[in-house]
Amino acid sequence: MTALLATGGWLPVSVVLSSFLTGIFIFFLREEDVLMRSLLNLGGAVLKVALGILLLWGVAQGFVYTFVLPLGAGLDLILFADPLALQFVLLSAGLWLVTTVYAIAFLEGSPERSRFFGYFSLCVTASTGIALAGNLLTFVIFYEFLTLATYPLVVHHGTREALKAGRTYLIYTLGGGMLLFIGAVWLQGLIGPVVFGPVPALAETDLPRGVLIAIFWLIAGGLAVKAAMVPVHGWLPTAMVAPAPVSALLHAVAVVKAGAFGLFRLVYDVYGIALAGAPAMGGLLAMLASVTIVYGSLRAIAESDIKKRLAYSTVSQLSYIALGTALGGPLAAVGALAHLVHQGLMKITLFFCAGRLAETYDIHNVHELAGMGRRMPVTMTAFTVAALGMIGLPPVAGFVSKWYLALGGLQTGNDWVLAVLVLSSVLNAAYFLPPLYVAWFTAPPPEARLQRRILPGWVEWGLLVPPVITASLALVAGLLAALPISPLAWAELIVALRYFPVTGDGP
Amino acid sequence: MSEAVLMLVPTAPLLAALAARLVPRHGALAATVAAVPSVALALFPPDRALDLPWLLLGVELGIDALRRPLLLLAGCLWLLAAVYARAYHRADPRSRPLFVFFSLTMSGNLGLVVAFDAVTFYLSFVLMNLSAYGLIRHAGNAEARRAAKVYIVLVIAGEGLILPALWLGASAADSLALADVRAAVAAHPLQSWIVGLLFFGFGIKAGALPLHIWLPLAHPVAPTPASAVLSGMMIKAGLLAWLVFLPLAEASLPGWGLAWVIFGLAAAYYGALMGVLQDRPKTVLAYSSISQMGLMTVAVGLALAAAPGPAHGAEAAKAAMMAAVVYAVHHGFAKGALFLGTGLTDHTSGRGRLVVVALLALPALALAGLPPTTGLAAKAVLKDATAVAMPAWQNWLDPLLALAAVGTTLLLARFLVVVAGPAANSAPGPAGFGLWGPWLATLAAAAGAAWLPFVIPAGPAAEAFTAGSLADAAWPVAVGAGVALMVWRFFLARPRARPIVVPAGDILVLLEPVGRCLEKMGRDTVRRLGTMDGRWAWLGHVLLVYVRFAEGRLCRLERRLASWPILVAGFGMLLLLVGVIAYNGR
Amino acid sequence: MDQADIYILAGMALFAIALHALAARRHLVRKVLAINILGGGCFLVLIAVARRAPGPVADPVPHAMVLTGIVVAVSVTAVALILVRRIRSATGRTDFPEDNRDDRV
Amino acid sequence: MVDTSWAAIAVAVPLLAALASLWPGRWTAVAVMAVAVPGALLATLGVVWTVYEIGVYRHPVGGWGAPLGIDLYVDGLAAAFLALLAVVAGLASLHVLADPDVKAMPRRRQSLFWSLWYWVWGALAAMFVSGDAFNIYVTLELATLAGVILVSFGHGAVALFASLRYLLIGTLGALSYVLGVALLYGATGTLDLVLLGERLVPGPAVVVAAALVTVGLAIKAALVPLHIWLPPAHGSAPAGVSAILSALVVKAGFYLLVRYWLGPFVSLGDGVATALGILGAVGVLWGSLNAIRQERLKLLVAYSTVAQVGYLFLLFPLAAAGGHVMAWSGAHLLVLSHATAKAAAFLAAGNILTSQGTDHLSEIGRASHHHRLSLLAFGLAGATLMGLPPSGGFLAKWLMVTAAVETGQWWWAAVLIIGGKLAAIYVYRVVRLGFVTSPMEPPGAAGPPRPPGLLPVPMLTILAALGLAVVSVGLGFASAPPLRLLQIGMPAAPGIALEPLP
Repeated sequence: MTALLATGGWLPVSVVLSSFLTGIFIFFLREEDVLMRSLLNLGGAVLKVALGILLLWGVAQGFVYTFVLPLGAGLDLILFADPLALQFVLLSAGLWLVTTVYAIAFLEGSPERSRFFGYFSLCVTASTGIALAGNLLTFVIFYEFLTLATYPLVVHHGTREALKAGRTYLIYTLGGGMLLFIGAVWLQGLIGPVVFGPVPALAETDLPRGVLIAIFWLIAGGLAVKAAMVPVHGWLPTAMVAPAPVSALLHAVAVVKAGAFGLFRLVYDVYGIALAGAPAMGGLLAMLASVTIVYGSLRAIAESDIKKRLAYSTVSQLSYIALGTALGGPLAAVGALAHLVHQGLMKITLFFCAGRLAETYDIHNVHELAGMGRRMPVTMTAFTVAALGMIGLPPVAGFVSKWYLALGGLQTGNDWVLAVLVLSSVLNAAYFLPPLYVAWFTAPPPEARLQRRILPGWVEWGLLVPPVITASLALVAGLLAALPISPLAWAELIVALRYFPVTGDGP
Repeated sequence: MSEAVLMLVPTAPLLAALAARLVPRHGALAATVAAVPSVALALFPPDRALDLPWLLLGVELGIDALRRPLLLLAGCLWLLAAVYARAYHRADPRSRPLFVFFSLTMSGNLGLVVAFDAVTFYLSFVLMNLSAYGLIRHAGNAEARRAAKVYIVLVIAGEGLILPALWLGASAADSLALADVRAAVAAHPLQSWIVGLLFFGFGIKAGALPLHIWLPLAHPVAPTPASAVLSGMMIKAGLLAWLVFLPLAEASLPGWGLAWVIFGLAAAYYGALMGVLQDRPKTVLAYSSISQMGLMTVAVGLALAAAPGPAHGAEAAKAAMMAAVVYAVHHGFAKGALFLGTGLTDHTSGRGRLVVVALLALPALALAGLPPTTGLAAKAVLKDATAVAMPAWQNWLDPLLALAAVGTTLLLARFLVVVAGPAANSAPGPAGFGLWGPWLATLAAAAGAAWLPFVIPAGPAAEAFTAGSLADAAWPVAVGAGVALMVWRFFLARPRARPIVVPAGDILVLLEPVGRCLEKMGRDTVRRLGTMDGRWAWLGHVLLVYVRFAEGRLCRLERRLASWPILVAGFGMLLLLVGVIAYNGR
Repeated sequence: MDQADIYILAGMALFAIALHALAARRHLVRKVLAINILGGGCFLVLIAVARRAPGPVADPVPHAMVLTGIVVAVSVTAVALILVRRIRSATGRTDFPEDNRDDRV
Repeated sequence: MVDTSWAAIAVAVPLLAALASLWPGRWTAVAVMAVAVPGALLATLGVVWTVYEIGVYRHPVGGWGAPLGIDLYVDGLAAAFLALLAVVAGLASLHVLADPDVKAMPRRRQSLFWSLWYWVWGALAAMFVSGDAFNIYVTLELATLAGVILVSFGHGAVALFASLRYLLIGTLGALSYVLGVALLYGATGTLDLVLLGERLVPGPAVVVAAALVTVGLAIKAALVPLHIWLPPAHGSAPAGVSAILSALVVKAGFYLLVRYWLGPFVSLGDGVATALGILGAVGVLWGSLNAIRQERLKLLVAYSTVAQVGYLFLLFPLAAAGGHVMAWSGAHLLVLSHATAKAAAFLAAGNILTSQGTDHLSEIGRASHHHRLSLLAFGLAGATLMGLPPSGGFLAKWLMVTAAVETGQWWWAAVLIIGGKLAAIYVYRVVRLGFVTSPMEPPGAAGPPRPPGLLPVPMLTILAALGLAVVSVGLGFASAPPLRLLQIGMPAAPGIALEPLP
């Protein structure tokens, strides 16, 4: 076993391929092959999680996994597993598994499911690829691949509105991809291959400062699009026309996190915090993130459509990660990375619940939630846990990351961060408490006005279990944050490697 | 391993909440059982703190001299309130959510008492605050909704103030232990900010003056057992928070101490004044709580200001802190008894009601400080604390405190009058042992608990009974009673006399329009923000028109390129171009 | 300037004239003819180039090229004429739509 | 000693197949294909292997040797183009074999079609391995001639006009080229490209010759503004024909320009390289803008070719400025990936056209479900056209932009990037159709029935399109072998050390 684990790069590759091959197979399945498709889906998802855990175990044993595919002309496609990559891999893979269960139930009986699940698998392939990318080129490849694989999911319904949203999505993300591309090629043209590793690629550079700043903002600008930072956040709320599992996994986790994850790589692994912490780079980015946090919250208050509100909440919450990354300092970085996981768990729960509400009672608006606490207590409990976590209340995970971000802000002398966090918490409360209030404290409308859709039993379970699992995880991640296996502890490990590098090989 | 039982203090009520959700019939029973560990631990405290480094960011629970009396108070009150609630809510169709919220609130309330670290304290505080929303909102009528709304807005505002203070403290301390945080605050460059944030943030819970507005609204609408714990123990959470977060006994802050004292005295007088002008018993009691909390605020102020000096400062501050705690215990039990009794008046009539009112006079007098009640002892302790902590203030503070006692007497006289008056609502049913039993137990506890050696040290307890202090304590009561009698006799007893009544929440009436206006403005702003994306649509249109125009040109040009003369001309031009360039370049 | 140069220039002039015809003449057959003249110009140049070889004998390689070129030109002309006929029979037209201002497709 | 005759076989196989195809009958077509396609692939593999083994080499056909006989000149570039030809033409042959339009022709026309088909193939193969300026002319003209007739197999008078226009303009280009070659021969006395480079003394005649050669080849490569013959011809030809015309025949013009301008004409300076780059850049913008406004799918794809060819011309200024290895690798990887992608796009468009009888974009959306796989193929090809990863187009653009950055000529990078975005617009216009919920077919779990008025599309045609699309995307990952191949015999720019071959 150990010998098997020690062998090179097959493991990261198979992590990526496990969903890719599944996706390709699924494309060719006929629409009515439900069982086969579901088995493939779940099998791929379970396999991916298993491989991810294997990878985790191997890395914990001190093995280094690197897969290099030379592309010629000095370019390489590199997949490697460092702790940071693993965190994102396990997040994507784990949530993919849960979302797959949910999606199978959610899309029961709807058309074009083979197409849907095919692209769904490709999306996760892309996000694990992003996670495992070992150099900038590989990152760019998978980053753009993600755009392509997501578009079909956004326009899945094929309605005029969906197509319009898809167009908006493409305009933003391809624009962002263009910036990223320019920045990446420029940088690579100047300093050669940019490999992610313990030492930042630009650690010892003599490039002119203006060029460094320009490249930083090109790349960060490209990443900010997917991370939905103001003013390039516009695609995210419109993309909410996609089916709920898509909103849940992609717009809460995979796509947006790809941007946030990329920002972390950029700041820590390409520029190095010593360089990227400059006011013109990290400082400005932190400001931008702060503006986004507040602006997203304000917009969320204005939306009464549940999914849109959640979308703007994502806009706001995502920038916590960007903020923590940009602030520099170990505590802020820990907060950012912990939030990467925590926000994923909480937001996916919220979207799961929103999807279930829409599917069962055709509820799309906050005002329609009346009495739902009594009718769907479990769903609403999960929703409540996640929403409270979003506000940043203990013991849900969101509190932990917010706590570290605040301490990180103080640690780096950016006391204004406290004001941003407090303001955002209050605004979060302002848009998350009303739905909770309506659901738990108001009477439901008469039965006649609210028809519960009759769904097959397994569909009900399929829609119910995933949010319960993710909500529990969000709770546990907060409750047991001090345990060495928590997302927080893992984030601390990742940050420790960057701030207090140990000599010797292997993490 | 006895300290492991500490874990049960917050978790037993959580399990009770779960039980109340699953087995609604036994919600009250579960809540009762859940309070038992706290009472037991208060009586037989473990000698070590419980360290749970794996939980949250590292949890530490424990009981010290400061917390033990409060834990006793909290445990007893919650226990008795739960027993009381069992009978009180027997016929309530919405008892299931009530007991869920009841138990959750209990968990938070008890948890924060035993919390030794900042995160656990904050977690419990939040849990208590949010769950109490369900208690206040329970009746579901317009009044309850209004009270709950005011409450939750203030709670959220409070969180916003507390969090940065915690962050600043924890960041400076590099530790979450409350002791470290306190030490860090004592030496923090932003100390004024932190102390200010703490004052207002926790002041909301403690009913400090301009932030008290939710209390008179919330207490009357909450179910009686909930009001009892709300007033008896939950508002003490704010006090405890001050005691554990402020750098008491670590640094001397006379300025802030004075502010605390002034705010406290103001609350004491203002609460009495506004309370007298109320006409509902529970509202009067709420104002009484505000007034009494004012006195405890004074004690905190004394601790904060305690003159520095080798060894002396710390001791002085500790004395003042203990004074606040003793007062809290005394007030908690008395107020609990008052609330529960008030609830009982709704369920009794005739003779039974008379008995209730008569018995209610006992805790009322205790609050006023009449000998030989716990009130006397509490006031004596407070006075001693003044002498030890800030001798310089003694000559003006003592008379002012005595004057406050006059106000308290007046207020409680008003309460007795109001509660003896016609019942507000028709009695839902006769009160059985289910209500009487816990109430009488509360009365007994109010009379006895404060005398426990770990609450009031033997010294002050004995001292309270010296002749001088007896007289000191008695005259304000007498004066108050006299004034009350006079007012009643010469003013209110006349036919067609109408007492002046101030609406509950006093300045809230003024604030509410402002709040509504702000809310509307906020909504409008946010809505405008929502339509802002549309503002850019014209740009898109202009672009579109331009693109169409350009497309027209494009089509024409491409068609022209396709004609033969132009093609051949292009061929020739290109030949020329390449030729010339190559000729120059060779 | 020797004789060969004159031939070369003449060939190029022929090329230019044919170009003009290709542009200016609308009838399809005329365009085909223009292409043929274009080819003629090229061949003339090639022959002239052959003449410039040192020694008494002309360079045979350009001759071979001209021969090949003629074959190609014949094929092109044949195919072009077939296409012209088919256009005629399909549409009744003998010019390109883009050359006819009245009925552009 | 490695046998060097594979190159001759690679040329001979399609030419023999062209002859054999003249025997009419469907079985002839199948049988010829069964032999010719694997044969050509095998021969190409042989060529590639030989180049890997011994590097650049010459093969004297029939043992005569230059200057009397014909020498085949094979370097990495030629081998790569041969391989491209074999893959694209091979897969396109599958498409043609199953194409209902071709099957509907009378038997004799079918056999003529097949014969011409292999004729184009053979002519191109001969051109790629030709080291002789005049042979190039002959093969160029043969390919054009056969292509013209194949275009005329398309529907209606538009196809006839298009093919005649293609013939006339193409011949103008070829004759311009041959005139240039005549002058070159006059100046140097040789037709061999390598010797030509050695003997070339820049003078007025050489300059005129270079101009004639360049512009003549630019016509073949559809460089703006000499591109106007291309869209109607490619837009109206049968799908398979459009595919090889766009993928290969147009590239032939570019291939020869590379041979000349990175070969004998280097001594004429960088100016022309820059001019070619500028024209290429104009072509990128012009072609893309025109593609965006097309209403017919095949015309859209055709204009996209105009745009994509424009990218290739950026090689000249980039290589001239010293970004040699990167630009060379990038441009030729772009050739490979664009050729496969464009062929896939045309085959997909052809499938849609065959099935629905129209390729108007507004109509396609109404039966999108029916065209799902074709649109998928188009989408994959589109990724390459846009230059999005993971596709060969992406890597190619990455290399070319790197070359631009390294040589400090950011404006060429801007062209590449803006072109990519414009490509995204026109590709998007098509791809979105695949997701329209179509009113013609009610969605259902059991799969919608074929809407009335749609002809079935043979699976083979779809697979051919998909296969080409997958190759074009796969080039993004498997780019190392072709790039290594391309660098064998790469003309060295002054002062640039070549990467050592492993």
